[in-house]
Amino acid sequence: MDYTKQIQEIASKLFAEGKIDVFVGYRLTGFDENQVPVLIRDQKDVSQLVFNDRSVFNLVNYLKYEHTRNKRVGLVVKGCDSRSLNLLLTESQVKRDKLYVVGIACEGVVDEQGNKMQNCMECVFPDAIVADEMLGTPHEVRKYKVNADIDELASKGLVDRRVYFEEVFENCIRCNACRHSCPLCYCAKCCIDQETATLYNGANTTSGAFHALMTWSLHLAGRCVDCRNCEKACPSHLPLHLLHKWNERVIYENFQEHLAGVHEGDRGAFYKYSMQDPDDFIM
Amino acid sequence: MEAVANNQLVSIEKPEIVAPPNWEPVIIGILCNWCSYAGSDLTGTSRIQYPPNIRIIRVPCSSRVDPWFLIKSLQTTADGVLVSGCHPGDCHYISGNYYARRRFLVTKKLLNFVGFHEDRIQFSWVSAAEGPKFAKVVAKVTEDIKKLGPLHLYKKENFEK
Amino acid sequence: MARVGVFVCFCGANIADFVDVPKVVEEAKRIREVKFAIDYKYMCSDPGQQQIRDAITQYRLTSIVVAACSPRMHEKTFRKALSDAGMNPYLLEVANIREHSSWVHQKDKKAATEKASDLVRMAVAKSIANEQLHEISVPVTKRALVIGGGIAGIQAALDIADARIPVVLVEKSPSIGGKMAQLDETFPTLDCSQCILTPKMVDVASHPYIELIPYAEVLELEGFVGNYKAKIRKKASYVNFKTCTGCGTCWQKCPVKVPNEYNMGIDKRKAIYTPFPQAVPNKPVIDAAHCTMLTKGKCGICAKVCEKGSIDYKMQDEIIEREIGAVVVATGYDLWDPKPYEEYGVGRFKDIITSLEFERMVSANGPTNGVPVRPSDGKVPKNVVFIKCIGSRDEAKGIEYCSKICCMYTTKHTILLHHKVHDSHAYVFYMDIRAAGKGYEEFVKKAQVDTAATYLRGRVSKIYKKGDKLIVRGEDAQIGQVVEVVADLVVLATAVIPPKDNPDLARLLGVSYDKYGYMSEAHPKLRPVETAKAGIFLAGCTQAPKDIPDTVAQASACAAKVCGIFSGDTMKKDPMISTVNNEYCTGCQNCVKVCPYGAIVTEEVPMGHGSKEMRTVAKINEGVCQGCGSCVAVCRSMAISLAGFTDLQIINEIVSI
Amino acid sequence: MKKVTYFPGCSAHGTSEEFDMTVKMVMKSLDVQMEEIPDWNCCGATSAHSLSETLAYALPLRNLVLAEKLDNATMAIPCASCYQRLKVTKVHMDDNPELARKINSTVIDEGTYKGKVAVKSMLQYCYEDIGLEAIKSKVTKSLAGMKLACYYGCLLTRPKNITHFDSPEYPMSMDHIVEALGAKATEFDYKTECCGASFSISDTEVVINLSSQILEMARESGAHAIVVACPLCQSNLDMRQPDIEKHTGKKINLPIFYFTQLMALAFGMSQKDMMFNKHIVPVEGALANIGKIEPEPEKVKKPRKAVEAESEVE
Repeated sequence: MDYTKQIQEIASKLFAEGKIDVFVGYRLTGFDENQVPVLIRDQKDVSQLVFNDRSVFNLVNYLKYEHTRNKRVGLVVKGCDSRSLNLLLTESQVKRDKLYVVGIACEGVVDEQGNKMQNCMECVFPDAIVADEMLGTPHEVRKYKVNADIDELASKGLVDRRVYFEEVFENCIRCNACRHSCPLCYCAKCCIDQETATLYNGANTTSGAFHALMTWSLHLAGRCVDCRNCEKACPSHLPLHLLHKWNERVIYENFQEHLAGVHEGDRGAFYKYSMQDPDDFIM
Repeated sequence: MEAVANNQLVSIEKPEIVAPPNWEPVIIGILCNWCSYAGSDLTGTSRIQYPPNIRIIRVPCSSRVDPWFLIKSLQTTADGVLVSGCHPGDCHYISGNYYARRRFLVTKKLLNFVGFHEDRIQFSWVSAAEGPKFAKVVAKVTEDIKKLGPLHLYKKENFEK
Repeated sequence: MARVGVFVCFCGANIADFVDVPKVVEEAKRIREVKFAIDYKYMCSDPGQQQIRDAITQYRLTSIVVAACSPRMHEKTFRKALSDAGMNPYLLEVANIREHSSWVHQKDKKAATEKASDLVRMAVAKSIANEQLHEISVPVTKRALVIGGGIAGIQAALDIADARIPVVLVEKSPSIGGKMAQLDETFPTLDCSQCILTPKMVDVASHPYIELIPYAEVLELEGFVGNYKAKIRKKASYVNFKTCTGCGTCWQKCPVKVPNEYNMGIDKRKAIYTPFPQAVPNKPVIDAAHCTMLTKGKCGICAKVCEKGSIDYKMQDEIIEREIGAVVVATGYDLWDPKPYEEYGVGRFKDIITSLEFERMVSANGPTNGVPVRPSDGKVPKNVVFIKCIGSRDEAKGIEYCSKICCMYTTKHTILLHHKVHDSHAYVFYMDIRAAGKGYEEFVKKAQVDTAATYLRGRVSKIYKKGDKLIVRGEDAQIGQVVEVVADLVVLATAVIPPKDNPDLARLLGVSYDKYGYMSEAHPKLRPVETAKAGIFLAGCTQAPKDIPDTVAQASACAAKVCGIFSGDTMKKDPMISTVNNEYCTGCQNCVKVCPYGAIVTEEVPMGHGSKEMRTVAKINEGVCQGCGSCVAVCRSMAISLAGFTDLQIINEIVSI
Repeated sequence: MKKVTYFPGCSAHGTSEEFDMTVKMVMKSLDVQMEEIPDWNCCGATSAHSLSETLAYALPLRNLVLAEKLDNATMAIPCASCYQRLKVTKVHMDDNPELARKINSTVIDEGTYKGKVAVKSMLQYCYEDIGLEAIKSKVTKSLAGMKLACYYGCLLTRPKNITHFDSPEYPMSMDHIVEALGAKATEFDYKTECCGASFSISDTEVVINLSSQILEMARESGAHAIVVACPLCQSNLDMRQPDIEKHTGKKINLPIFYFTQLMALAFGMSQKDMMFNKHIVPVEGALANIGKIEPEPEKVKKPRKAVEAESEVE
């Protein structure tokens, strides 16, 4: 999977036609084969752009910052990224007519060690759902399946899970990198930082991390697209996807197989309801 | 789903701290104004007795209950939480409890996933006419939580009253 | 620093017997913010309230906690006490130590006392976060919209207009009158329907406070109680009502014949027509689907014969707008199509008719001049079988509910048959006779004696043809045998159903409706004429099947409700509603999606102070918001807060236990 | 060439041999290949479902499981009782997978039930899958002149939520088929009335009473014969006719045809193969009407203005 040339051509053409002000893509770090996001503002810089299976980050995140706000943006999205873009469109955070989206039919990306990312192996929508132009061969329809690690953890005892997560929350340093890297965390002021929430608990403690991460994962429940920007950003290497994937599984299995960002206009599982929703857990 | 998840998640939370003698759990009851709060008032006017551990908070509708309240409760004062609203279809605000129901399920499962026993958070539909049911629900929740013992998980110990 | 006053009530012995009240006061005094605490025998009594008033001024209290009975009981009383002392009434919190403590923990005084103390502490914590709130006043447009010009709409419009409030009455068909105009006589008094209805119709047309818009429909309703804006489409009538004198030359000369809806298609009307002779307004309209001038461009006779030149073939639909403050929905009912009753041969046998067809036949101004005839051969029937509950109470073929009026009108029909055809005999197959109402049972009894009709309790299983007669086979459950009746005519009492477009209208108005399509009232017993949407009321069969007296009563009730809304220039509203903090709002509009009342809209605000760049934020419409808090819980950025139940107030309660 | 799975049922090898025979002839001429279910068993009608629920489901289920091995989309059943049992079983099994598993376990040796074969009566198969046009195209000897009352009996179209075929009270599919053959279907109100077949042995008087009404109504409708699609209807109405005539003292003389017999007749096949000799009521009188076309009676002028949907110009 290498679309470097195509993407350079597309970006160059877009600049030449004056269709975009900025292009969000990937460039090499300069010291190894890994990549970092880059914002290209001029046609002469497009040669920096690359795209291959090391293009891991979800660039949709960059739509929430001032560099791109109210500008005409060209953007590369993989399948998972496009779902988060879909949610941003639905939640009126970006305007479709200001975007030029290069969609990728993604073959899966690899981590820094060169191993295929776990979320790519379980990916349900590898092809970009929102796109003006598609690169790559579209995939056949895949079926949702529960992650193996979720299954494993869920099948452990309650005490084991408690011990496991106690360690997770203990190791959280409340740096909020997860939040900053998440394309769907675009609030002007995060609720965790607001006075009401901090009044009784703002401290960097296990308890505070529990409170912050629980609230965060519930705000992403039914919306998280499993792009794993948060995990890549986390300096403590916390397995944050476990919380999201667990919620995703509960929601998928209980609420008419809901998956986040698949349909335009679908805000997430908490913003709709069905008469058939499970009721047996309520007395 | 219920069957699978429940099978996997059944295991007893072992109290690490043995409950001190005469320990009584604190249970927070968040009740919607139109059905469950009225139902709990009816329990009172009918003089139906139930365990005194529950502390009731009134909200307009079960849809007002942010999952965050439940997290906050468990993290600070409560050993268990009961949220109660109108029966499906009876919501005073037309559809509030349908939205709430979804959030409740996910919250319950998530807290269970990270190590809270299922019985720490319970939900019920109690109508304004179901005074006896409210007493039964409270008795059950209290009994469940007494069995589990005090909650210490993620408690903020130096909390200022 | 907050200064809270705590007032603990004995409630006679109700609280004091099971809760150690002085101890609760003592505990309350230990709370830092509590500057004053006292107990009293009856806090709700005037001396009790006086203590609160006195303490407020004496101790400069900033919020008040009353520990007594349920807030559902006396919250208003104590709020008034605060008000009287010059304090904002919403600074009150009630700790419910009676229903939630003394009455339910009567065996354990210690625990009950502890719990009461906790409840007081929670209330104190909450009250610290209480804010001064003020009743919201919403301006009111004093004009009512009545949708539907049947007897319900007519009555509501007249009652509202008589209170000197302007009314816009919108009717779908060319004339008001509705189903009642099709009836001959009405049960249980056998008043002539036309004689009691037409004067009211004329009143509507001539009332200075009523604007009658016939041949029109409501397209859109936006806004909220007191401030609605309705878009109404006036369908093209192709006749200039201003110049038309209603002389009738046009329809006499019109060559196109169309089945007459008013007479259930038994006879024909013309393509230019007034629905019936007493129509109001008594001006003709052109039926565009059938007029050959409009469909094929040939004819034009009506325009030629009209002396006033009122015919305008080029007329277009017109959309008008009216600002209104309240709506009465009175769209009436339809009748169920009995086609699924194939075992009766419905559709194959011409001599099976519906009750409304029978009603038109026996009506003095009907197509057969008041004499019932067999549609197959025009002969006057001698043996007539009436079958009740066609579609009603029939889960398999029709609907589950009882249509309520069929028992009575079938009884009426046996009388009318007896009057019109003296040597006739009526057979009535029935499931039950439901004659609950003033004079109803007496009416049925008298009819049974006078007409000597044969009442057979049981369902009809089959109707078949033998020669020119219909053989009706059914069960007579009282003798436990199958009976067969040789009938000349069979009359089916078909079920009452809501009009087909009721759900569409309900959605347009933002009103909920049930599985059948009837619009739903706010509460089945205590708010039977209101909908859950403030300012929209229901009259007549649009809510459920009803007879004329009930319909008129409900219409008048609607009028009273509308007049209530319009009693002042503004409306007062509880201030416990949501507000948006624009600074934090991201404009994701999840709140818009979950609001059950459509109370949330969006607005554009500058990006920052003085910025030209705009961004979208949510905006709550004060008049519509009912304060459920759905929006608050879905607002991830915590930009919305619900007055009286803010996050801070609830968290304060949680952490103070 | 169409293919269809065939479940003959026990009566096809006994009282209704002529039905079985003509079905095979007609299908062959319509270019439909019939594959009989190998090793089929009793459908369990009446006796099984009045005794044991499990047995009542298990017997038809075995047939359904066997039918799935043939790999045809549809199964056609001439006998209305067999059809009823198999269809009821299919619907209940499809609606309730739990029950299906339970019942399937009793006949698991034959395989697992998947629910992929549609169950249809022979009438339904002819009407829906073959179609009137195909039938019409094969007619070489029109039955014009013949007036027929189509009798469906109780089970072919009922209950509606099981059969999902035609109207439960006034079906018309067979009427359309005989009209496609050139004959005239009379307006017959008793087409779904009970013939009393289940009392055939235990209380003959009930049968005589009920069947006589059916026959009388058919006669009154002007029919020369009755057409049926069920072996029980046929045997009941045919066999009991002499008794009924004796009982009521009225001559009826209505032969009872299977609709496939008439199809075969109209398709120009030899009368010998149709086994008319097995009929109790002689058929010759009725068949003699073929070709005798009566002039249409003049329409009676309606005294009252009729209700018409379209507008008319005077």
